[in-house]
Amino acid sequence: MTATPRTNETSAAAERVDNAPAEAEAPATVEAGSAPADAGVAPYYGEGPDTVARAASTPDEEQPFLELGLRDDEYARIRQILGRRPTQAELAMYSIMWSEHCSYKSSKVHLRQFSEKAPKSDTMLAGIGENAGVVQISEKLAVTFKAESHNHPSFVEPHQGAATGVGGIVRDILAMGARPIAVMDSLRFGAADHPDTKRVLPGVVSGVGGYGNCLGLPNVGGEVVFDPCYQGNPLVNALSVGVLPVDRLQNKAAAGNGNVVILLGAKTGRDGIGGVSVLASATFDAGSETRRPSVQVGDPFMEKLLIEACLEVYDAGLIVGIQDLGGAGLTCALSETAAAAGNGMEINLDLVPLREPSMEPHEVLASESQERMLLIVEPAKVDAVLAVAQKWGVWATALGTVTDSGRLVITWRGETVVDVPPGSLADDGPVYARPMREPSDLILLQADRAETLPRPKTGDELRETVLRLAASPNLCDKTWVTEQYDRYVLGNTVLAQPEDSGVIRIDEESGLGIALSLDGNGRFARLDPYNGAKLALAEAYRNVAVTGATPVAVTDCLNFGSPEDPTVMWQFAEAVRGLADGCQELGIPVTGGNVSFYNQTGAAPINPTPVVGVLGVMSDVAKRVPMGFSADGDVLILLGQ
Amino acid sequence: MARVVVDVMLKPEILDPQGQAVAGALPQLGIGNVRSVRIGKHIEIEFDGEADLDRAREIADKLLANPVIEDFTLRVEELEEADQ
Amino acid sequence: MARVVVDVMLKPEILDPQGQAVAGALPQLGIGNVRSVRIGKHIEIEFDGEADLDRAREIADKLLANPVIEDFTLRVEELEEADQ
Amino acid sequence: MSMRIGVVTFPGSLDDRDAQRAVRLAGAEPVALWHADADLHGVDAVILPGGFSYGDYLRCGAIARFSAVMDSVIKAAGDGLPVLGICNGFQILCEAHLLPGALTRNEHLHFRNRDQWLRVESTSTAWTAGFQAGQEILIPVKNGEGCYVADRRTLDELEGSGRIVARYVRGNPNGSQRDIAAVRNEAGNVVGIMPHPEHAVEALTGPSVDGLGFFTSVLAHLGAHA
Ligand SMILES: Nc1ncnc2c1ncn2[C@@H]1O[C@H](COP(=O)(O)OP(=O)(O)O)[C@@H](O)[C@H]1O
Repeated sequence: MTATPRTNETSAAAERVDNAPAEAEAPATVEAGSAPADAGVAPYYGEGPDTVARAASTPDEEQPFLELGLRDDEYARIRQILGRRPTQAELAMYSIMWSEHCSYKSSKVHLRQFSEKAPKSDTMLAGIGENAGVVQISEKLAVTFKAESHNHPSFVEPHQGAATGVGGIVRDILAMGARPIAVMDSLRFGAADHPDTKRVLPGVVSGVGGYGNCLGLPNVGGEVVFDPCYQGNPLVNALSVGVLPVDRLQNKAAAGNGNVVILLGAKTGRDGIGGVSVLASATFDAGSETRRPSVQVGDPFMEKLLIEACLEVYDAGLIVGIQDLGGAGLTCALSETAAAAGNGMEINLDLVPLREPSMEPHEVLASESQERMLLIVEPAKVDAVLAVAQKWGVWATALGTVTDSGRLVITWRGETVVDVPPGSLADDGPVYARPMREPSDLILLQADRAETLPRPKTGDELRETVLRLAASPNLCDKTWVTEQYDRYVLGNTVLAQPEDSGVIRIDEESGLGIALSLDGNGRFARLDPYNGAKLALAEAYRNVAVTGATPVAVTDCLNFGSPEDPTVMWQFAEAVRGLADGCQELGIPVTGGNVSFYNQTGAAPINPTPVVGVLGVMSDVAKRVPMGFSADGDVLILLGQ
Repeated sequence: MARVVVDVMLKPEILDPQGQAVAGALPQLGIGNVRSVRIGKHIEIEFDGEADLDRAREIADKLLANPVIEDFTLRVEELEEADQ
Repeated sequence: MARVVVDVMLKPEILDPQGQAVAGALPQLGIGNVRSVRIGKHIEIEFDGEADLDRAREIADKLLANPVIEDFTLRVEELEEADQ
Repeated sequence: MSMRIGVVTFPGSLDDRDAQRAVRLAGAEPVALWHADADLHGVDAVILPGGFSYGDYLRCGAIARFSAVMDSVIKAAGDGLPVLGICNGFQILCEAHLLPGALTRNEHLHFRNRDQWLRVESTSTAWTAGFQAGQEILIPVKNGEGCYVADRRTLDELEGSGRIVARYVRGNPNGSQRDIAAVRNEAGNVVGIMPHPEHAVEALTGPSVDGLGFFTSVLAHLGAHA
């Protein structure tokens, strides 16, 4: 999930699928009825859903692909892949999966450097491309961590936007087989005294805190930065870290012909299907007004139950594959799991438990409802999985089966509305080498050097400067924020705020633990994105190192303006090159991260803001070095220039 | 002196985790015939003089409800009517 | 099908910091004629068949309100009446 | 034979494993109890841990109070079983009317997590007998709804009968009336406390090890009454 504008939607289909073997739901809610078959239905498309058969017979029907964010050539390619026009549901799925956010179409060519320049490592069990990077830290244990942005939603509805940002990154960690053990948050707002900051900041902080606290995850650090460039576009970057026994590592491949596809967790509603409403308005004359973009609302209690249920399922060895449902909902989970295994799937969309029975197939496929996971389960183990779900009070519904057809086939009310090669959605999206140009004002900015500023000359001036700095929003005490976060829960927090890094004990017996820091500096990156990215890396690396930990891995959240602006693209390319080079020099790999483009207000992009997280390992957390003076008479030594 | 009552509810399409949790707990109390529970806010604004519906609407709009996810209704209530 | 509405309010003698915070913010909006604001919960219970007032009272009594600090009122609402 | 202390897990309990760790560090055997299981498995005492049971959506502790295990806890508490409710557990004990009063939204309306000084005022409970009356201890507080309220008569009665177990000192983190941080029932076997003693049991992870006293106290109490 990120700040990129949402797109989406279409539908399609041909032929039918038959349905899923089993259906069970847990008693978490009272609202009855998981299958929408009994729904009072608004007429869809006049004569019914836009099926694959219909798409084949109406090749010239106009489709709102431009409104969904697809270009002419992208739409043409979809038609070529399918050999017909896409159905409405299919169009929705391509527009989602080929969006910047899901396909990384503008960033892919640059991000390759992270892998190319990464040092050889045999402790990296999963890297870029997985839900989160996984690093082995002892014979038996591994750690997984990742940062992600939820910028735009946090501007629209600060509390829920930030809350669901935390929820989303935690599910990524969970999907790797790990128990999430901590979160961090890096926040950027407009000017501290701007009236809208008063709306955004408290909401974001209560959202981050509310969700993390209710999940029982200690918050062990982060940043709060103010700069007018973030006024209309705050940055909410959340990091989560988890720990797993090495042999519990999960993957997302929907392997095994005949295996059952189970949706676990919350019901599906019209959350975050703003982009898709384009399709609604294209096909409905009346009533589409109520279908406007719907904010995603988080339910941390449901997520806590989901975590416990998943961990129990992992430990009992009940599943073949798992994927979290994030920004692109079922569309992404179904196509990625099938594509990762090179398999097909037959899914009966009628079985998805819905919050609103009147939802259309494209809405179900595009919904960003939170607190859901997709499981791939051998038929013999389905009952055991359903029993675990029942125990924890979360819904579990078999939606269909894995096939060897190589096609993702989705039916709705007995008709096939999607029939596509899953790889065309998940892996074969467009890739662009966008034009790049150094911003023309850069020379001027760089010429305006700090040396030209007046320096305090007298004791009074110096005193005044120090006081002004200490009181400035970017340097002042952050307790108002950090007090709203639980840093004690789980009982393994060794260092948290106000320390430079969070330090968490992993193994109570040996004292094995990890250190984490999350840092960025958009102002510096604006002046020099290459070195700005390196600087963020160096800061996080130093923060981890000074606790006594050995830095072992990097995650990042790359927050930039529009990639269609060549100067932004240049900033991005430079920052990626800087981060990749920095990691190469330090000898640690980037194991995962997130790109958030389109962070701008009108034509004005934010400062390029690469935020970098570094993970370190400590063999005995009792030896950690806290900051601050510990005893009278200690000697101060300044290292470096 | 009079009172304006504002009820603020999540829009129907927005997830209501509170209501869901309560609904889920009812079977434990032996109650099975409830289809759904939705939970919102009930706000009583007392004015110094007359009940001022326009002012109340302004307060609801700016402070009490979040228009992105919530709707509200307003009504004037006579003050004799005691609670409960 | 019908709905029972339960309004839960803090007892008058219990401090309501949320209501006070709203009341305290009103002068900033230029609103001076408000004497007090109290914030409680508005709960809508939908039953499978008829609105079951006795059940609703039982739910309110046991679960929705804490008698140590809260009072509640109940009423049946017809369902045609759409939200806001 | 070591004492067995049950720690209940409700859906949404978060500090249950921390409470188990504290029990272990105090020298007893932690026993995991499940909300849907009415069987207390013969434990010598019960801890209701912190967290957000059922999301704490309606009112903290309101739903958890109706779980199967609580029926047994309520009954056993009446028979003298030591019960400690921490944070959410305190809220559940109030909802179950094992303790008077209620916990409401913090006066400042925010969740607040800080290291908090308390003064132990009643040592005649199963959980605080090991402290000195008047002793000041430092343990973390973290809650959004920890503001203790009761009517004046109840408060006077609590005060008059020495049932205020601990008060906040050097600052009241949530607006609790009369700075109340912990109370007990008449018999002294049931204690509810808002701050988290289980987070102050190791020098490495807590602001102090003052919290350990609650868990060692109950062991001494059980030993004396065995
Ligand atoms: N949004 C946040 N979430 C969690 N912790 C934060 C956040 N912002 C700041 N902190 C923590 O507060 C402490 C002080 O932050 P800051 O003043 O930015 O210090 P520094 O400049 O040393 O990073 C640090 O421990 C930092 O991790």
